Amino acid sequence: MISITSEAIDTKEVLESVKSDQAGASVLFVGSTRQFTGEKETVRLEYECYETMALEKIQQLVDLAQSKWDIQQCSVVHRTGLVGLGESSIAVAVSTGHRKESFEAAAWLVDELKIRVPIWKKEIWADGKTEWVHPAGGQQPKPGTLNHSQGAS
Amino acid sequence: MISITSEAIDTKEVLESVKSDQAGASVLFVGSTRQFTGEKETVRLEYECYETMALEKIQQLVDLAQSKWDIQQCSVVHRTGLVGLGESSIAVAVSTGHRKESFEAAAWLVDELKIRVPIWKKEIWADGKTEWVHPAGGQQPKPGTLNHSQGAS
Amino acid sequence: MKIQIKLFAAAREISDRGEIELEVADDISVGDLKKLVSMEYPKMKDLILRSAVSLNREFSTDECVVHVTDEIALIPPVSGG
Amino acid sequence: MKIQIKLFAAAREISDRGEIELEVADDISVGDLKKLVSMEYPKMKDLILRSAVSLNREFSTDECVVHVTDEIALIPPVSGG
Repeated sequence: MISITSEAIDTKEVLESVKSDQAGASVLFVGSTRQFTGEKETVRLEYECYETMALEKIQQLVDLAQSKWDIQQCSVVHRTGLVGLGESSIAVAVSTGHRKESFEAAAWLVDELKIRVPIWKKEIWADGKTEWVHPAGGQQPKPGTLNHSQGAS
Repeated sequence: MISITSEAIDTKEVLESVKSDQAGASVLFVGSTRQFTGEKETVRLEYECYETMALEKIQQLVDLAQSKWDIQQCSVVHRTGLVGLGESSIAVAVSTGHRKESFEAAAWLVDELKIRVPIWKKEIWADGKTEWVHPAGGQQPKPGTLNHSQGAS
Repeated sequence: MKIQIKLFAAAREISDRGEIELEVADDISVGDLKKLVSMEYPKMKDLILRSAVSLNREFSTDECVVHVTDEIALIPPVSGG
Repeated sequence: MKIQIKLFAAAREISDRGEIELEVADDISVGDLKKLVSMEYPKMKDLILRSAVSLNREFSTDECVVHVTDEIALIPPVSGG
């Protein structure tokens, strides 16, 4: 299951989508709106995405994860629009034969998604200000970098 | 939430039990009955535990995890009795401010539980044979080893 | 040739539009295109310096050549998750 | 003194009981207790060699002294999860 949705994410459905009798381990990661970043208070987040490209990039990440680990099933769901405190913006689920692979693959997918997938977050602070998050010094994706030689190092 | 139950584990409830507005990340690990171990086919597992000691040991692991990582909430649920193919025997959920800690703490809790908590698994194979799993060469817990100097290395 | 460039996030807000149209030389490079957009939209200059350009939903480098049929987007540093 | 030892998993199945009762010397060590159980229940010997003993739900070492009021259990290598 790969999807981008403006609806609330059904994390139970995401976990169930990776169910397999061949899996001994499943890991579900959920990212949600955190109230405080240091002293600054967030009241909600807003996500925007370049949907067609984002879906293609997520699919490439899932394909690559499946070539790196022995994965039974793998799902990535990202929400767009306003995401209130405590609500989920992303859910990633991976099932594998053994637990080490589930933890590694799920963590890798989230790490890579945060670098390579055209989705942006706007902080809506408690003081009424807003701020698009465009990380400085962040790795800027280059063509051809999405290959087997890098990533899980 | 720490519990040992003979009922099916409600993984959604376990995930919800770690919900917090101060958490940006939650990781849910689910261990389930895998059909094949190499060539050998499992039809179900049976878990037995020394319940009072197991609950105390799990609580110690949770306390230690909370001293090692900045954890918002932490839950561990283990099932006992017969666990059919694809059904869950364990669910561990951790919520933290940032994702690295959630992945690390959840993986550590599962690793440690498999070494330090008096719960045992019996394989019920497709050929009708059964086998208690008592890992050879496994680390045998010693008093005082459950402390800050070891574990997450 | 006439091209459209999709804009997102801060780039969209700064320019107040989701897509801009530009008249550019045939076979313009991505690097030159970024310079051109920076001149036309000086408020976006700092962000463009830190942004990538996608051609047909793949990240490009400054040396890539832009074709009139390409789907073009400015991709500021991403922050999903 | 008379003590009870809880048995689990393969130990419980081998002995066909969840708890055994033994008459042992006062202040017996855990190491000596394991030897005694191995002699009384020779079928458990191999498993006992690989097992721990818990006293009041804490893992012990062979040097620990067993008291009559202790809650005692034989803990074969665990396999939860």
